[in-house]
Amino acid sequence: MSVRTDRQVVDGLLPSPVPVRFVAEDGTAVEPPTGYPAPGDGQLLEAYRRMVLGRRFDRQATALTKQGRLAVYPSSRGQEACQIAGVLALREDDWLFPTYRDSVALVSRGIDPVEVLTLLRGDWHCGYDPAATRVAPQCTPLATQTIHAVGLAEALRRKGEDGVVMAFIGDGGTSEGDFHEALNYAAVLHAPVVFFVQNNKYAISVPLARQTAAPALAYKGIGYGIRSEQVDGNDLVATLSVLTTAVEHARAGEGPFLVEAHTYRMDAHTNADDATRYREPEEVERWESADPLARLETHLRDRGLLDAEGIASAHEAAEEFASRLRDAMNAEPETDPYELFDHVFADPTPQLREQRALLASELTAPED
Amino acid sequence: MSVRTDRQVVDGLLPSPVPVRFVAEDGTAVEPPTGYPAPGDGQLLEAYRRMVLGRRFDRQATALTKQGRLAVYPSSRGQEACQIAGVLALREDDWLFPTYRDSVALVSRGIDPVEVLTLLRGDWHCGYDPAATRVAPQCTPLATQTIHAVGLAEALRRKGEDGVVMAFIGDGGTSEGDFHEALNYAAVLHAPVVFFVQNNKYAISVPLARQTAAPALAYKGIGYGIRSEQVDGNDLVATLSVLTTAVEHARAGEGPFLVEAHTYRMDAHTNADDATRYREPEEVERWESADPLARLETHLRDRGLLDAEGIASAHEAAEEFASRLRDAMNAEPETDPYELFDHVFADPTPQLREQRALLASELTAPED
Amino acid sequence: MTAMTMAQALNTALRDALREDERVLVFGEDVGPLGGVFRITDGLTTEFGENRCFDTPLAEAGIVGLAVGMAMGGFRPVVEMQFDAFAYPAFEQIASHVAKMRNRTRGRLSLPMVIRIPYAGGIGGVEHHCDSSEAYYVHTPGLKVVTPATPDDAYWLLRDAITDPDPVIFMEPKRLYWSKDETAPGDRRAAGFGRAAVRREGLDATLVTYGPGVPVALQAAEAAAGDGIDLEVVDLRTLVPFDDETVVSSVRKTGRCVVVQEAQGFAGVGAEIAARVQERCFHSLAAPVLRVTGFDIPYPPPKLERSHLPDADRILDAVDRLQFDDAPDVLHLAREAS
Amino acid sequence: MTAMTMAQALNTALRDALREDERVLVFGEDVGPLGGVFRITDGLTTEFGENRCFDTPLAEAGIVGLAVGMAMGGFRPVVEMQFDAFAYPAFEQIASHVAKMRNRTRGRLSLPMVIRIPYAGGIGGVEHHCDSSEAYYVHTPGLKVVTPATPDDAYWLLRDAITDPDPVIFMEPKRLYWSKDETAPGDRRAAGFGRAAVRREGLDATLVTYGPGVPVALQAAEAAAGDGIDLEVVDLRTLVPFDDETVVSSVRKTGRCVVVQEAQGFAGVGAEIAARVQERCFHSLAAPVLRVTGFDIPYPPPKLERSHLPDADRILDAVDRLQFDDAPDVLHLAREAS
Ligand SMILES: Cc1ncc(C[n+]2csc(CCOP(=O)(O)OP(=O)(O)O)c2C)c(N)n1
Ligand SMILES: Cc1ncc(C[n+]2csc(CCOP(=O)(O)OP(=O)(O)O)c2C)c(N)n1
Ligand SMILES: [Mg+2]
Ligand SMILES: [Mg+2]
Repeated sequence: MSVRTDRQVVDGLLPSPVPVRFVAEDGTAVEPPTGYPAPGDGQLLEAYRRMVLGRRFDRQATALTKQGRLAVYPSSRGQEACQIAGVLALREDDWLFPTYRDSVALVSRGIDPVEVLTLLRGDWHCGYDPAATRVAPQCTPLATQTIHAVGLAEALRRKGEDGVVMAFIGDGGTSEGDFHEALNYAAVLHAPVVFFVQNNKYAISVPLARQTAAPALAYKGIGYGIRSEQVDGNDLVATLSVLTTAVEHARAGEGPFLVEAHTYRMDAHTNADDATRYREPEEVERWESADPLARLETHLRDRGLLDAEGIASAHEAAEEFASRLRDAMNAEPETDPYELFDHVFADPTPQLREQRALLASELTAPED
Repeated sequence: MSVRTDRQVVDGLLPSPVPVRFVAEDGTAVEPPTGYPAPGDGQLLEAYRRMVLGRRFDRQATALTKQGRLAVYPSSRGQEACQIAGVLALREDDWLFPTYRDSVALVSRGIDPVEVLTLLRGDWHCGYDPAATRVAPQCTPLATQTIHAVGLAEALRRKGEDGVVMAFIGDGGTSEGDFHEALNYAAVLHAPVVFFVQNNKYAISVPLARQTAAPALAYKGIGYGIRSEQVDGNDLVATLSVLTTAVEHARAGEGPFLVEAHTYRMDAHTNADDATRYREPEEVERWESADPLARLETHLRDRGLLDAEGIASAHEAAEEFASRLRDAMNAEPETDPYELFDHVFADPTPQLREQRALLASELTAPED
Repeated sequence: MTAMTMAQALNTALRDALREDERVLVFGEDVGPLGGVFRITDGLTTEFGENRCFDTPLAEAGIVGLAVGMAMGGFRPVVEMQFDAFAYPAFEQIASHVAKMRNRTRGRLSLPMVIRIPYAGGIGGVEHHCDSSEAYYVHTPGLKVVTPATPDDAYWLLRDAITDPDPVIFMEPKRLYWSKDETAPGDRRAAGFGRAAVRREGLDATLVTYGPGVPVALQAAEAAAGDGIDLEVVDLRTLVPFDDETVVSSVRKTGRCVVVQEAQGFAGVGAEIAARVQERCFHSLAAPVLRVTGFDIPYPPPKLERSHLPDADRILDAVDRLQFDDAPDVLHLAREAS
Repeated sequence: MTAMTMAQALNTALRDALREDERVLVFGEDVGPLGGVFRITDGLTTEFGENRCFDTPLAEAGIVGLAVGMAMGGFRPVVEMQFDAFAYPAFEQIASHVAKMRNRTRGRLSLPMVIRIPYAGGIGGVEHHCDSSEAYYVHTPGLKVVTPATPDDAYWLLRDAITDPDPVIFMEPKRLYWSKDETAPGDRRAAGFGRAAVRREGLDATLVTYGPGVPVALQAAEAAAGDGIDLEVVDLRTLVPFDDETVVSSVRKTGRCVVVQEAQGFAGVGAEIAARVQERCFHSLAAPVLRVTGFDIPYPPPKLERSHLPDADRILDAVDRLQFDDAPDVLHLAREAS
């Protein structure tokens, strides 16, 4: 008749009181957390190269908006540890459900950067093939992708595959009802999905304190029976470690996992946003000193894993990547107006065929 | 840059591991919980009389469905401790946001039972005056009322009134996105609202285990920074004590409070439902032995607060109430079809006036 | 050939689809052991197991969003919204994802899923239980919208909806759940999507309708026949795609048209039909296309729904105003005077 | 009289309303310090304080539901949905509560609240940022739906929406935010709800439109004038209530009508207009009422929106088909052949 909640169960679901960390702001190692294995050196080096490339890509994309080559671009500068750790924690046959801010993750996943930028360039579709890349289209309606991720995870589970799904979401997005429904469905279905919250402290202009009164977003997990953790999202080592643990947990059939990464959006919401309207430059400066890329670099150098040559070659590769991207983006994308009618349904309805004919009559009409 | 969550803060938000109780199933007092004051004897006697009356009302309403006097009735038999404690914890100038299942609470709040049953009788409106009674219309779209409750609480706070709002919701309703948004808004706004979950173990046919994997629903509070508690919802003394504490907390400006009461829906979802399709009679029988009314009666008798005479007079009052209700419900309610057009807007649009004229032409047309 | 109610036909369609294609799944609120509040999924969990037909937590955006993910993952979900108004929480999922996924991915992802929605009134339901919400869906590009009026159509249209490569909003007129006719599941008879059915042939005017309007229109046609007026009744069956051909050829023949729709009239499906018919048949029309609809009010309570619902009398009144005698339209004059 | 953009006019209207009535509150996503993504609430938090203009957590059902509760508690909330498609999460709150509260309480509770929705396209927005969603709201009984096409109307219609005793869906055509005209806030000029405006008088045909369609229709009318065709342009201003009178008297005068609407056509507001016009003006019409609308496709991307949006040419093509010469309609013939 009555319930009793086991203190042990409860403690197993709650996050650590302090975000998990391996490396301090200055790059020095801290006392390693229990329960989270340190990633291998090779993986860390790989992560470093990807972060360098990701940041370069991000800067390039921002530059492309200034040249009118992109309609809009939401930068993730400062969030590279999250973007790269998310991708590195997954196998190739795992799925990723990104938001509009996760272009760096997609590039790191190996998707052609021009494809990644298709939508932001002014085309109507996501650019890449979601089925082939196992990456859902970047999602704008906030939090809606989290429940799709649960559905896909459940589909994998039912097909007997051991794939895992990772759903990215921002701090603001956690306030939407769909996030709640997704967490609950995942827990009840025991679906192999990892919810990865990049808490970058702002939802456009709205600071975290106006978004939630929770001790931390990771405390939401227990309300669904989902194991949860919070991590220093500017510490690549920690983020990779925790996400890897979360993915393994899900893959082992132990159910969903919620990870909150504390990070910061260094740039404005998008190139069209003016961040000076809602935050102080001092705050941004403070976060500069917590830069995830510099931190990892120092850490790897200190540990003797990286030298000037390694750094230079990472940057060279990034420059090359950026220059190829620039070239590719200089060509105007081809868009065919008639294709507007092609993908509404598998076969256009008679009504759409009529409308296509109307457009054709307009486009082929002699100018008068 | 980093956050640290205080263990004390966390513990202050988590519910007790075992539902709060004052009285065991057999009516004997248990070791009183700390932090929750025992209600006064007078209040307990008042609660007893209301529970007797509430149950009688509920039975009468169910009977009225069989006679075709009510279109449908969702019984709350077995949940009387919750229904009555919710009302007793509130002042008259506090607000209550009920669901379709909370008719007993409304009757106990002093609303004319015929008004309470207006909608269920087949009329289109809620029957009573929400502004005068400070009771929102009984709400069917699940969880939607919880966010209205936050808005009203916020309105009270802004007007400098010290009123509190109590929002009722069922276990199933907690899965809806609106519940999540309501909890979050309440916490961020620090609104004086108490969320009262009557966890009666079923959402129509869906048992709790298919609804949530949380240790208990009360564990949802911490994810919003809301203080939470779980209580034995068939123990009137405990439910009243916890709800009173919650209401005082909100009234004192300490923000929202979430209470989960563990109870059981003894009857089917409504008279139209067939509960044998999804639950075993043994389960229902087990809960019969946890009956909240019998428990309180035994408890009050044991404590010498109630004797046979007191019991008889409570039942007499209830019988009288039921018989008046029967009589009142025998009269066909008057419904005026033209009124359909009166309350869509303060002033009907020209289109509605036209449609009213069309209806008039139909209703006044000679039969052919 | 067996006599089946629409509810039985739908149940049989689900059963046959589950049997024939293991990718088909049924889920929603109370669709499992209870069999749904209308018993459309009765017995499916018993026959196919909890894995194929199951209850979800109570959240409609969740149900639809889960279906999106499962369809992306290769399944063919058939989900139930318990009542029309309880599909509204899923509106964003439907409008921004279900309707758009194929387009957003340039055809690389399709969502073969069905959202079943019991809709409309006439069953004495309390508030929020009798909305007619089809217009919201037909106005959303990327959704097919289907609504059967007979058990036979219920069976075949649902089977077709489940095999369709695109998402289908399947609107079930709940007061017809218990209507019966002879139907032969398994023995292909009903036409596919995009084909309207002429339920009754007539020469004097065309009644265009769908779903719950069909039996009412037929009733009106029977009554009119007694007065010597021969009405044709067209049942649209699928609202998207729309069968202009059948509607237009009927109205060209009869020269007059009344659109019958239970939903509130303003900007409803009937407005679209009236607009299309006059666009395409203007020179054949002897009178304006008239609409007979519910009023622009929240769906009324049991005691008053009869005043709201289009019935045979209201249809016949409209037919009377089709200017068979070339006199000016009396109601229009009255309207202008008011 | 000052030259103001529509954005400034809306901002001024909010400012004046906040100043005049302390029950007025403004809230939503990013409407505080940022001033909204379109800067419509610019400076309001600074001037009136966080108590009167504030940011909410990110949840649209929450915003609307909070407004419902605050309106029940005596306030007059004016909330912003950041973009059209981001109002969909609030659809249940809007359809089941905002629209119905007065009715559900037999007139005892009213909800004087305004939901501002920037809508439609033409600004090069990416997916989900350019939906035209007005038809969903006009079809929902209990909602007034308003959409200005000029700064002056923007100011006065918003002021009227805020003082209206009933909930108003206030649709702001976002590409007109930066259009300018002379306006004189404070000096009553614009008509109230339910009155359409004849923006241009003409004799040959009537263009009926609203919101983003208005400048396009005016442009078409100017072009047609060059060809000797004199078009009247009616701006509906409020969709609910609807001004039949102005529309009908215009069409009775001109005998021809084209409805212009940016939204996808099927079952849109234009369908309602076409249906009403032919119902009421049948004997005055020399040609069918034609519709010029967006296509029935998800709103296209920046690079292709020009192909989708009704422009002056598309309107003029329709005007050409109004059978001024009594020849059969070529496009209809083509359609039938296809
Ligand atoms: C349902 C919905 N509402 C509003 C928006 C508009 N919008 C786009 S991004 C954004 C802020 C999101 O913040 P957060 O989730 O923290 O992610 P971040 O942008 O910081 O990565 C808003 C309000 C949207 N895309 N979807
Ligand atoms: C949004 C919505 N979806 C579905 C329904 C149909 N429905 C009515 S009651 C109910 C079960 C609710 O269960 P719970 O919240 O536990 O409350 P209880 O009935 O047990 O008191 C359902 C599914 C509804 N009213 N609203
Ligand atoms: Mg953020
Ligand atoms: Mg329940």
